[in-house]
Amino acid sequence: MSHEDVLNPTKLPHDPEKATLEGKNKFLAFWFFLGGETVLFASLFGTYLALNGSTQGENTPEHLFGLELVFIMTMLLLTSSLTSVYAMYHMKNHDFGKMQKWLGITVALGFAFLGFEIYEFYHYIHEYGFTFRSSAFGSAFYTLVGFHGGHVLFGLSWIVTLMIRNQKRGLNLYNAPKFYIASLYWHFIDVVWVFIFTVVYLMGKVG
Amino acid sequence: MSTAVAQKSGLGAAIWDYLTTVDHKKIAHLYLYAGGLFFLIGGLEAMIIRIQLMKPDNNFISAGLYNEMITMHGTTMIFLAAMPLIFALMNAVVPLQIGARDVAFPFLNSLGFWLFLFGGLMLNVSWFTGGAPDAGWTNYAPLSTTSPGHGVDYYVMGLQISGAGTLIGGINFLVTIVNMRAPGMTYMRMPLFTWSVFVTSTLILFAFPALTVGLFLMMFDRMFGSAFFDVGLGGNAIIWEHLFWIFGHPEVYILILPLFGAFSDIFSTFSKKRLFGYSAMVFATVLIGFLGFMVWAHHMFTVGMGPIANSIFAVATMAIAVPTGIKIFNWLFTMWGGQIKMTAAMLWSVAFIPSFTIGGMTGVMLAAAAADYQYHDTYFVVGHFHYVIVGGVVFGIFAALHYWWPKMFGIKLNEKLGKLAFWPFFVGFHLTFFIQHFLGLMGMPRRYWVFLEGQGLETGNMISTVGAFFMAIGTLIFVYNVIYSAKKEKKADGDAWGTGRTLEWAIPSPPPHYNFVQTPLVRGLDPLWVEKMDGKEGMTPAEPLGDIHMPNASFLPFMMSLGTFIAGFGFIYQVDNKAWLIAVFAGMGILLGSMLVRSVKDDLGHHIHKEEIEEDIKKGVAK
Amino acid sequence: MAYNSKPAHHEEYQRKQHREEMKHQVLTFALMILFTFIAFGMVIMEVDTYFIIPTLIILAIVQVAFQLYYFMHMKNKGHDMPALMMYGGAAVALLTIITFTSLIWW
Amino acid sequence: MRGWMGKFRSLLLFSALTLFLAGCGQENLSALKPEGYGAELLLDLMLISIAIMVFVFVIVMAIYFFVLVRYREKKGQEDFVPKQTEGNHTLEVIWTVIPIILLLVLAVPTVQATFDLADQSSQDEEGVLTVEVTGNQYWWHFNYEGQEIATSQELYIPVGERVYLDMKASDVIHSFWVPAIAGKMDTNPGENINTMYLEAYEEGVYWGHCAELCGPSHSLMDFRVVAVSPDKFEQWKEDMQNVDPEAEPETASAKEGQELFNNNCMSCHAIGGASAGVGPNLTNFGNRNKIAGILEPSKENLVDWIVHPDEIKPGNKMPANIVNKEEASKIADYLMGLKHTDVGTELDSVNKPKNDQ
Ligand code: HEA
Ligand code: HEA
Ligand SMILES: [Cu+2]
Repeated sequence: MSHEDVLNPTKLPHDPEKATLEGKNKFLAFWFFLGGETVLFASLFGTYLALNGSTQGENTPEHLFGLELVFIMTMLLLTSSLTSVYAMYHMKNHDFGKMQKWLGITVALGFAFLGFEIYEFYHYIHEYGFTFRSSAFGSAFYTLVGFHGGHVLFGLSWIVTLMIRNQKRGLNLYNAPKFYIASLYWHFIDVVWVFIFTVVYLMGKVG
Repeated sequence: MSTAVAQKSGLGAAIWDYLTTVDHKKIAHLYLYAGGLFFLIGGLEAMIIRIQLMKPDNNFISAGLYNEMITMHGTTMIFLAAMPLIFALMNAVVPLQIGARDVAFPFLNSLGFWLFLFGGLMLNVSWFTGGAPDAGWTNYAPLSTTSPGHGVDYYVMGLQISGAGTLIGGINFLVTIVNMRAPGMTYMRMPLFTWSVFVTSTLILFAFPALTVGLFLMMFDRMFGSAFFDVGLGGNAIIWEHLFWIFGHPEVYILILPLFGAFSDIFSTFSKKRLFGYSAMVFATVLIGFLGFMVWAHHMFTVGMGPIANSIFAVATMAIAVPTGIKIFNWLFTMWGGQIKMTAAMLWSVAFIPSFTIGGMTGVMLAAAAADYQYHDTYFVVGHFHYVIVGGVVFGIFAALHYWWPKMFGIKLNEKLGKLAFWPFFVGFHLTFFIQHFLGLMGMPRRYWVFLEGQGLETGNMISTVGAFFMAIGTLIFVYNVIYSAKKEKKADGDAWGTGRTLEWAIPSPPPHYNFVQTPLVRGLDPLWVEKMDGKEGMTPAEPLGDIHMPNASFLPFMMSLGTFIAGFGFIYQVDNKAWLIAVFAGMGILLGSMLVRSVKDDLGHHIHKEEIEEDIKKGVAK
Repeated sequence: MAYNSKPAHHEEYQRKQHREEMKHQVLTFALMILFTFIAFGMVIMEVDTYFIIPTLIILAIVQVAFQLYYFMHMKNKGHDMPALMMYGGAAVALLTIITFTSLIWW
Repeated sequence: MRGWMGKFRSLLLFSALTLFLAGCGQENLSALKPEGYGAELLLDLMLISIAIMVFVFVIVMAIYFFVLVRYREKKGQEDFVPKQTEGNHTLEVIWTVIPIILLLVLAVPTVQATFDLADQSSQDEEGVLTVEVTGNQYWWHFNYEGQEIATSQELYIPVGERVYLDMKASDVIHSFWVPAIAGKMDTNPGENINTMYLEAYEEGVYWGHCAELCGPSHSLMDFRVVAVSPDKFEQWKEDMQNVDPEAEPETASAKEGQELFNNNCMSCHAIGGASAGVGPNLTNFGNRNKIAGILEPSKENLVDWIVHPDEIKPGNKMPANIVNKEEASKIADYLMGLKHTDVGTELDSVNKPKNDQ
């Protein structure tokens, strides 16, 4: 396949993200990476669960967490997962404009989520004096949730970069795999969040 | 954009070429040079350890320095010598064995190497900045979290950086093997080396994240005041042990499996026989990988997990003897009825069998949980793991290097010198480590700076030290062989040993940088052998002669790794002085900036034109 | 290239397929939202602890399966290797979690 | 379990192995010369495993040498192409099943021994002794629960009785190991208490090591277990309970030493039943087998230690140069005179085991 075919294909195939060998490789590699990420987050969750009760007598999960905020954050992130599915839907239909639009919405939701998360941390630190150094529980909490937040931030920067870079030239066989795996990443972030809101917040509230 | 790799000449150009190369064969060279150097450094550290333990109450080095020495010896040997040397072999061989022109992600391949190198440099810089890490290669908390100075910080950052490189490499090889196989190369026709690299890469994928997390927690505790391992604030030191061993046990199979694969290829090549029980071998490899994840706590029998957990992990550990035994017997029966040619590569392989079997057996003895209450943290364990690591991994690396050297460099290593290096190493190896089992049982714990006089440990330690000197002699002869052969040996054939069976032997030694002029069609297990037996000269091509698409060289991997290196120092020293945060930001800036460049600048590779290839064929450098 | 010469009705068929799939996705989403409501609702209503924890976990796992199989297409063909590696990761993850919840506090 | 294994041991192979291994190491230090219940149980387990390993190894080596000798390439036959055998199912089943059986044979006693050594059923019984063991950088502390007895570096136990140890660490992880009597167990910092038991068969002074890397002086963190008959042990207990920390020493120098000791050292050390402080409890110091766990008990060594502990045990927490050499000499006089009990002194010191070879 010539470079011309890749960058300016006369017609996009039905699965543009997997039409080239590079695309197939990226697709597979990214899934494998997610397999590794699963272990990474499992280690963090494990640590969190092990240190869950080590609050040094103050700022227990029940006492700290407010469910309203978490619920809003969950809705934001879940919805952003759907919007990114829409984006990929349009990619498969070769409608670049609509794809960008849906990605835009995804990013906006993601930023809103991140904003709330930052607010949440700020709140804990200033209202409760609950920090990374307060107790083993504090360390574990901020590390687990913060790692997820870091993933969100990275995902957002990635998607935004892709959107800007390809704004003018539209979809091709070179960038389609990139969009696709960025959206996989985004879903994975949601997967992790599902466990975070369940294990950290809901189970924390239950006690 | 369609020129081949820069054709400049001169040293500067050669260095630039290596700094920017994405060619798996050159990256293999880089891994070999770096890994080899670290092996010598680790070996030197081992010699210092042995000299210190030559006699009782010795004062050759101080107690603190001794702890730094063992820590750096273990860490260097495992992460900076054995793993990179294995990656050298993987890079040199896997794409050739599956009939591919490169790995799936040449750019990432180069990134993986540079990350490893900068991580390794970082660890070793600690010698010159006030003390190396000193809490053992296992770095148990709270000894590590309370270790004064910055030694342990170097351990954390160095391993984090090189670990990232390894993880990237692992994913790369997985995808390469899944997606890049030549037509006809089904999974059950893959050479055993490729198979074991596949399983190894899977282990890397699932094992390294645990280490990554462990190192992050350690970093947060040491540098940012968190309390994961600080009992005073409710932390728990055992979390580190679990994370480390969840990584650590699979790690030992990451070390040995690729060499199991290499031995399989070597035994069958030099016995002129197909591998006995191929499917069983594949199955055993997968099974070892699988079981490897369920046994980590056998390193923690004395931690106090209770009899139930200890028993479960004991039995699970013993189970691994079964697939490993299958392998041992299949190797023996590969040779059975064959025609054994005792080359240097074969000599190392043949020596591996009894050595590794002994090591494996002491492993099973260690797995008997209760008995481990006596063995644990004694020289018995040191004896065990050097038997499997030196007798398995190091012998394997030597065997594989002799075997694939012609493919990597176009010349064979001198056979006479090869055998001359073998004997002192082999004898020295058994001298050094066999006696250590007894030392352990006689009451000598490991990681002991001195042993006291009058405890009956003198003779054993002396023998052990003498053995180490023999190993040093063997190593030095090998190094000499490398230099000697580079000067004296003549160019090797494509099928350098004449009995090659797998695809790498179907192309010239060394191969052109696009490897295969035409992707070969694979018609069975041991594809080259199949063709030879059909009376054919080489492989049947699976595609017409045409332009070849190749990736572009890039300097970005080097820059990205440099960025992490700089940021690493920043993290370490910001504890003392916040001004070092500048280094953190600068390093991260370089890293993220390079990533940005990589993602916005299209890099589609280039094509090598048919005419150039035809030219190469005429010159005889391509086939 | 081969894919350039696909007939037009094939294109139409593909689009229809995609629309069909999208409908499933929206349905999946609705279920996920529902599950989330149930999960939060149970906690707010302080359902009995012995019952609630396993239920929460099951709900989370089902939600995650939805994400993986529908949103990330793991159910589609060509996903054998991804699925294999995700199972592998999940298995190691499970072992890790079991360890950290049972073995650490002796 | 010891019953049938006792018979097992008398098998020829075992006797040979035992004989061979018994040549190894010192009676009061070697895991191969068990003098206690745990060590004996574990040696039996080791012997079973060694027997299995030797058996397998012999078979592997037999095939190995046969193959290497028989199938070497012979001159003039370089072109011969051997038959390309694919495999052999029967063989493969054999070398899968036999190892499984052998491993089961090993697994059963392994699990039995593991549970046996974790058995704590008698710990709460009347009259069963429990000692609280604390690992510190780089010394060991022993607190006799409910007895108001505390010692450091030397653990006295009655022969033939199970003594339970509740173990923890005050700083980093250590590991308590007395090879000749029992296996080892880690001492962890924090709330977790590990428990193991010691049961010595014969009187003697047994050598113990720290087995978990704990800092520069890890290799110098030795201790001793003094096993004495139950009668003597009762005597010892009584002596220890009646220690008068304030007791006047006899010589003038020692008196001055006491004064100096009380002013300079008592903030860390203790004499009598007090539990662990920052430094070791020095009760009965004059009768110790070693100073600081490793030095021969001479006044000279003690003075060196008091003035420069850092040079003898790098990284340890006792400050150097608190007192000058002269003062140290007086303190040494005082400490060497701290002989609170005679029990155990009749046992030879470590390097010459009491139980003659
Ligand atoms: C390449 C590296 C490598 C390999 C392959 C192995 C292989 C094995 N290891 Fe080893 N091990 C290490 C490297 C390795 N190990 C290291 C580095 C440490 C120490 C880490 C540290 O603390 O610093 C260690 C420590 C270690 C311990 C912890 C000891 C302790 O700290 O107290 C244990 C305990 O179970 C153990 C067991 C085993 C077993 C059962 C195998 C098995 O896989 C072996 C299987 C092979 C055979 C058994 C031989 C062939 C089989 C047959 C011929 C069939 C018939 C056999 C029988 C029926 C027995 N190892
Ligand atoms: C791949 C892994 C690997 C390899 C190959 C080796 C190889 C060797 N090891 Fe190592 N070892 C470990 C991994 C390895 N080791 C680990 C993980 C530990 C545990 C650390 C810990 O407790 O934390 C350990 C611990 C360890 C100890 C125990 C220390 C202690 O507990 O106190 C000892 C003691 O004898 C030892 C000895 C040796 C020797 C003699 C070799 C020999 O085989 C080395 C042979 C090589 C040479 C002799 C090189 C010769 C070359 C020169 C001398 C020239 C040098 C020139 C230049 C640099 C220019 N090792
Ligand atoms: Cu292991």
